[in-house]
Amino acid sequence: MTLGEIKKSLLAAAWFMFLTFPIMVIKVNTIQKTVEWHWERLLYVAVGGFVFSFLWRYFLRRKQGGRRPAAPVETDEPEAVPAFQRLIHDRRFAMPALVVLGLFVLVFPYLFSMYQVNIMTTALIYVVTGLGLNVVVGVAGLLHLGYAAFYAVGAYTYALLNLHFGVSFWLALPIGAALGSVFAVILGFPVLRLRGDYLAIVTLGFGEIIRLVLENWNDFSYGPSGIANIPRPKFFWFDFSLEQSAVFIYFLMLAMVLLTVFVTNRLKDSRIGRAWIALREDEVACQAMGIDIARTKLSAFVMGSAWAGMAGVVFAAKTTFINPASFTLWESIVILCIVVLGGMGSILGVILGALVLILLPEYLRAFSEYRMLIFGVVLVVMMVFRPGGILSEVRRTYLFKEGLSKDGSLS
Amino acid sequence: MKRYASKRCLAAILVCVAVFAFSGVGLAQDTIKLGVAGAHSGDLASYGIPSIRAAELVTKDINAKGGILGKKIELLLGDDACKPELATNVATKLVSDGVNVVLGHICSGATKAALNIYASASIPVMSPSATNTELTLSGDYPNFFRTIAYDDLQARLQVSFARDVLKVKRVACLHDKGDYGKGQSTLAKQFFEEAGIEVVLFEGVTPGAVDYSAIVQKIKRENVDLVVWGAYHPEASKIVTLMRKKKMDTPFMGADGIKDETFIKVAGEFAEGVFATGPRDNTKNPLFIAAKKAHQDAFGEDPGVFFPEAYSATLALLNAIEKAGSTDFDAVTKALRSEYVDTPVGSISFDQNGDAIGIGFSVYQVKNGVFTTIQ
Amino acid sequence: MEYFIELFFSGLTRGSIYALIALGYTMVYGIIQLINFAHGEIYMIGAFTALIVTGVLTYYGWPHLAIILIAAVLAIFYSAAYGWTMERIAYKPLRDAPRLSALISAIGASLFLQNYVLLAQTSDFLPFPSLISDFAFLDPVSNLFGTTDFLIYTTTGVVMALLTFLIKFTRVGKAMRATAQDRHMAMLVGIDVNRIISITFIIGSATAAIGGVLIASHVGQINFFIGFIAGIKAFVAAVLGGIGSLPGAVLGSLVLGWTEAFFTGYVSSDYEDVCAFVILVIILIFRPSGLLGRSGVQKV
Amino acid sequence: MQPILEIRNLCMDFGGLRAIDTLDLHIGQGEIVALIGPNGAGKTTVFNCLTGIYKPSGGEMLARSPKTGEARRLNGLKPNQVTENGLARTFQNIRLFGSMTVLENIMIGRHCRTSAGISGAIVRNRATREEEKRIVQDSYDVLKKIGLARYVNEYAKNLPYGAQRRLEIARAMATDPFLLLLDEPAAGMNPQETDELNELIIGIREEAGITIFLIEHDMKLVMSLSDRIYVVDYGKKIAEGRPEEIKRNPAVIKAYLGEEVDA
Repeated sequence: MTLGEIKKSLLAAAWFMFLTFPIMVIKVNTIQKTVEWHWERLLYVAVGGFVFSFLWRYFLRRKQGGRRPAAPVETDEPEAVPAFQRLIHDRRFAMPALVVLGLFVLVFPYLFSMYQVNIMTTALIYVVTGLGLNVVVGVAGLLHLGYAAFYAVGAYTYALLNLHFGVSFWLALPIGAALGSVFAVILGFPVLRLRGDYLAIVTLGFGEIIRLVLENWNDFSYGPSGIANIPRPKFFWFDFSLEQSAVFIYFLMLAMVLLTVFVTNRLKDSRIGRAWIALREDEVACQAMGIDIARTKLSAFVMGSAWAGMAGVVFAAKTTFINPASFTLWESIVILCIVVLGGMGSILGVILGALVLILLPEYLRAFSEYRMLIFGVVLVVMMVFRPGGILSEVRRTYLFKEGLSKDGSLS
Repeated sequence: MKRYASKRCLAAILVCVAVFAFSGVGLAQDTIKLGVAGAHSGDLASYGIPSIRAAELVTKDINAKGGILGKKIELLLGDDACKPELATNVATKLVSDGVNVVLGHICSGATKAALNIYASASIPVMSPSATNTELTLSGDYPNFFRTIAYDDLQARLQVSFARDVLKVKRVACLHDKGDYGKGQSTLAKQFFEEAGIEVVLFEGVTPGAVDYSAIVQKIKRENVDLVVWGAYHPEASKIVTLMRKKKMDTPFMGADGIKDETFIKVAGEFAEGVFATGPRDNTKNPLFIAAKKAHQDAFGEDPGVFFPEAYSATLALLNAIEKAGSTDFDAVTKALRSEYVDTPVGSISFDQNGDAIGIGFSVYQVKNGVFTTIQ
Repeated sequence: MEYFIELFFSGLTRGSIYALIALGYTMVYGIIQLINFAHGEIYMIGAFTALIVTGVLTYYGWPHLAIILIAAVLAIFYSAAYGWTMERIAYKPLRDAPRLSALISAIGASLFLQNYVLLAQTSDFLPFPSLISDFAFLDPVSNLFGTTDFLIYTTTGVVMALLTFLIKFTRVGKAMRATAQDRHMAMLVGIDVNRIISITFIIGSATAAIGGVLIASHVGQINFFIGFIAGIKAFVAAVLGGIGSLPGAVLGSLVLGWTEAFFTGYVSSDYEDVCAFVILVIILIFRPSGLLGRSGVQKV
Repeated sequence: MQPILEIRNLCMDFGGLRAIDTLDLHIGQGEIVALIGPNGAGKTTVFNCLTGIYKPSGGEMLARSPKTGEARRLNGLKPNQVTENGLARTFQNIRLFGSMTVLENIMIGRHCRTSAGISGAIVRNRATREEEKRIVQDSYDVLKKIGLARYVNEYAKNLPYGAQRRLEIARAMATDPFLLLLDEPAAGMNPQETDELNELIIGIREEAGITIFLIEHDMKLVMSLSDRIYVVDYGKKIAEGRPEEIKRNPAVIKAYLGEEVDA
């Protein structure tokens, strides 16, 4: 802690005091025509600013110190991966941890209150949507800002089919997925040739169009007042009590998460999955290597949207009430945050991202009004110090019998 | 490496368990738990926060007098940001935490989503602000009560006033595409048409839009006798201001969403002459005056919207528990339906549907910068 | 025809408002290819600063003209300061990170600023004092547009002209264009890229503040959430016009404004946003880089 | 013998700028042909037109597969279709898939010669499993041929520069081309790496029978490697012929050294 450091932090503190002065200190009420002065807040800002700038620079230095220039590969040294990441790829750790985790997850609903089960189910729904969006954004690199629309398609599919035709949850599940895909194709054909942020804005527009239509077309969607009393899922002919139903949906979601993980994991190292990643890495090179990028993009889009549709059906069944307010742009942004914060392309990362981002605000209820503020800070801090997300994608390695030293090369 | 790994593993599991055990463990009942649920954050926070304050003031009062049934009142807050899916989480949280009664939720949609969770746990719920007609009249929610009259009544009052007093022939019904606004406007349109008045415009404007002059020009072209606004005051003040600036003197009428001091303060001189329906004037009610004063003392400002309703709902709920002598669902709801209680919105009880008896709507007009009862 | 003209000016007002915000958006985007989600929040901070300053000065009875000047200057200054600080904290460390990470950081910053104002001030709508008295000479056309509309039109024009001049003809502007083209190359030829990016943020934020003050006095009320909605619309407008292009931002904003106004006027305001987004999608399908965006041949 | 690649009257305009001007060119099976010219002469543009990245403003491009002898017009094909037709390219500025492993980069090259879809990937039926096995094996074989087998599981972005250049060639090879378009393969290489590259390119021609069309600035490499050379300047062909002819061609010397030097 040198003098220079202290000076820098003092400067930062002074700057923050100055910066926050009007908004923090003066509270004007133009209705009552009153002015309040909160000088004490200036002190908080000063102390906070000082500490913050100290920690900030300390961690920034640590981050930069840790990032050495790309190690020369000739040394055959594995790339420096974080300890945690190495740990989870270590079978000796991963297997017992998986067993313990599996057991914990199975007994979870019997150990904790219904509230815990409920928010865990919500988090699991986000795990599924996060993994779905991960295919589009994380793996194929298509920035998609209208994902909630496909989620809405699923939810309204179940709600409306049930209302008009009494379609059961189990039938609605595949229909929701199918309709999600159909909408993805409708959107995908015209827009997928757009690049980067243009694609982002068109998907955003599409998401808003779906929401606004749901909001305005009362005859079809019952407008902003939504659809109530959507039945919870039944298991064959058992009728559950509310509490049993919560547990049932929890296990249902758990099964869906497993299915999603299974599918995305298989896709990750498949011919199509590799094409998606190549698309993300370099569109031009990808096309030059003989990959039909239009079809590849569309397949990623459809795949991701199918999961959104399916998750939407469960969402409607869990909440029993839906209206367009649940499918705003903000919802799409939250799911995008899950993917990026968790680690683009990394399945485990996205799962962790969903759990953190959805459970964090719930557990932050203790800080009630500060929770969204903290949420914003967490997003910024996470991105600054771990821009790649919690876990980064790890590619599969292949072993060859003949050993790596023998290379019958041409040169 | 191996030892290290297993240690890390153990630590990770411990952390997990600790996190999940963090909350949700039931406590012994030595207090009466009043849940307060609604939008406490997000863009609709200003409708939810007054209800927290109302509940705080009432419980502070009652606890200072020793509580009810010998128990103190404890508040449990739940923020649903007016989102149905969060409302169900809030509801299960409150149920898990063992609430006895709930004040809330604020928005009709969130209330609908949450209600059957409370119902299955036999918890009475009373909203100060959810006006959706179905909530009481559909009969689907036997545990639901409210201290605000429902949309139907208000729309009928608007229509009869427009027909009998203003004698209008052509009206424009506008709303904000929201749950409350569109519902209210749809009812108004229906009753206008039943009364033989032509609704020439029925449209939603986008809340938060930066300019409404296009819709104002459209109103002007349609040459209507009355503009009926169904939603909240921020957009209403923008529209009425633009109308007056464009020298249109078409009367403007809103519902309880604009019957708020803020509307007059924001629209200023342009608010003059605007009609609004809203809960009956209680400003002379001593309890209302006292509640307002308590709010000013505690928070240094005038209470926000739905504060009197929330204050009254809290009083009604706690009174019913006291009269019932327990927090048993049947006893409490019976007390709610049979006992009258004096509140800032008048002496009220509840009917079979859960709607308050003894409250009503009046028509106001802005005169010299204040809402004045005219009918 | 009269109705058409009335709607034309309604659209012009909307479009000019979007343009005031979109200009800053597009500048920042042009230089670091970042969708600065928090730009709308800077605009909101500008409006709040102006509100607070006028509130305080009115309370102490200052003369009207002085209040207007001080409020405007402070709003611009503070917005620029917030923009600069935000860039330093939330974006600069992410310069070499994946672009999506910077986007998430921007979303975080936006959320933080919203809630910061919500907590420090209030969640209610506050009336924004009407500082500018109506111009008498506009009275004959008051059915078409009012004083604030007039000010918004002129300011938008002036701001666009100034920014275009700045970018085309000044040293800083040249450095900005160089940085936008190729940051590493710019660095090699001796441009202090970090400084240029900071300056871009400061200028972008200052235009947002001008927008904030004008729009707030036009709308007449503000709360902490105004930035989000306006920001999204401005972003759409900027992309529509071709993101990175200043005239494009203005053109895109006007197209958006007119689309909304005419659709509201002749069809229904229920679907005005749907129509706006449909137009956006159609334009981007036929002109994938926006109206005035460079559809330049990609370098291989 | 008929040429496997024929370009007739190729033109490419960017706005008012004519980047390629009525270029004629042909390549026969098994040749190594170089395209040289000063910077900005339009060499890479020729490649971009050939591979479908640019749409030429005029002219004809024909490719004739040596196996089937069928001619195919390249105009209007998308890049991936060009690759499917047996032309594969590398890029001047290396464009690898950095976050994928070396082997996976090669496996991408096999994409257009395989067919498994989403459902196959999920179910992992027998056909998919076998195809996948084949992809891995074929890709590994390519790696061995190019001499990158020891990097097999490294991330492409972590490879040394020379190896990245070779990986690009390997990736293009994996698409089973009959014509390989190399855009400045030796750029940035040291003399030793360049020598190795020289051997590699000859090896590719000799062992795999692939025809090579390359753009290169390293004259030593070009002269020792090429059977024939085309020279372009300002989008126009100014000379063609065997290396020794080109060396003596006054137009070429002028283009390279400028007017003022007396050739």
